[in-house]
Amino acid sequence: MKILFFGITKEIVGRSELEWNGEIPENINSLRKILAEKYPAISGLKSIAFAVNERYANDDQRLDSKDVVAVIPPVSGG
Amino acid sequence: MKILFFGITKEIVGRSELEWNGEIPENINSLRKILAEKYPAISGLKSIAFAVNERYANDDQRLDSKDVVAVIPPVSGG
Amino acid sequence: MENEIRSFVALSPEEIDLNDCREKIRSSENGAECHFVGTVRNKTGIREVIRLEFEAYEPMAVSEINTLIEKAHKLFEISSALVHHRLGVVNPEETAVLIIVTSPHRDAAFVACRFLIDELKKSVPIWKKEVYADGEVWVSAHP
Amino acid sequence: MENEIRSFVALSPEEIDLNDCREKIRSSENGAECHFVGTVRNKTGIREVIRLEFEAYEPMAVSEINTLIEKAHKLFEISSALVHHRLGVVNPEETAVLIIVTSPHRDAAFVACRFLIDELKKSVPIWKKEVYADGEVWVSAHP
Repeated sequence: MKILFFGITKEIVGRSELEWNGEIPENINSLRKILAEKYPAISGLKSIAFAVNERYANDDQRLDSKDVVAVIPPVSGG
Repeated sequence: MKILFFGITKEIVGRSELEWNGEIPENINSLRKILAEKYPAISGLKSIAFAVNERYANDDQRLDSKDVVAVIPPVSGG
Repeated sequence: MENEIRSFVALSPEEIDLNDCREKIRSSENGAECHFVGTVRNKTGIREVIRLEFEAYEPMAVSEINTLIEKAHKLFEISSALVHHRLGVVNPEETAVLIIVTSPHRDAAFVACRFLIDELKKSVPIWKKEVYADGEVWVSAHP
Repeated sequence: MENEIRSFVALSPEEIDLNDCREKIRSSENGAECHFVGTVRNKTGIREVIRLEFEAYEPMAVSEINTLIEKAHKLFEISSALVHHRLGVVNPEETAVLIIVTSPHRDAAFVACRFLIDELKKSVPIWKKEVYADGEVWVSAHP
């Protein structure tokens, strides 16, 4: 599983992507908790959304080792 | 008093302006009736508005020999 | 003065260039611009339009447009407005009218731009004749 | 096919030229065009903005924008839509985003253009960092 970081989360994590070598979290919600623990600054953000394979994903979406997951801090285009 | 014609009324009347040499009509409504009589095709239009000295005028606006009156068929700019 | 509006109104037979018009009213303080461009269609219903011919009661049209811009400025938080309308012959695909509104807020820019084109069509003394291969019509003149 | 929409979506570091963009989606069948231009302000509140930096999750941003255009096409009677967003450094007074919608009807053009910019700001994965003389902020990141 690959995880991509953008915007402020890229700065918090210190990299734009990482290869997830550990056990695959059960779903997005599990990943959300793991990331919050590992990078506490993420919890200070207004919100975090996730995309799996370039589509927005709900918290209960299950994860697979082949997935590309994107961590999406509050968008601010325009 | 000078009368200006635009758009389809210019074509109906056959000129873009005329100097009114007769008695000055009491108000816009009187002028409206005189024009309708003289140029029956004007009555076939959807509506006619009038401007006096470049501002829209109501039917009861009184007229003066120094006024410039414009006959305004339905506008269609844009 | 913060509450003044920059505005530009023109009626002219020359083609309208959008980039040139934007330069006339731009400033670095405004984040939002809304434009309306009315272009000449090549058809009305099934009739092929060869050209349009616009006529205006010029001094009154300019003062009516200025009045509309003042109203828009009172109603909405806008910084500048431009209204440029063609006169004379306008060919299909050419711009007949351009409206630009700038504002710090996109809501005001959209609403004011819409207001200006809607009101222009209702009340500004400008007339359009559509010319077809087989005739011509003063638009909206008859019931 | 009459019901197809012509569309053009771009994310790019190059400056956006409005006239060039209009050419990409114009046709002679549409009377109404609405544009939204988001430009970079030189101030946020009282802080002077030196530049913006935009970042996007590019493939997803493009597909989200295309989804929005499809929605707009279902909801409103529009003929074409263009969304062009800058990436990387954008300086004050430059265009950060341009949206163009064409339609036979001005109502649809305005409403769809408004829909596209509103939804883009809500959901498309693009991020903006404001850089000041004395610091920088990822816009909207914190409560």
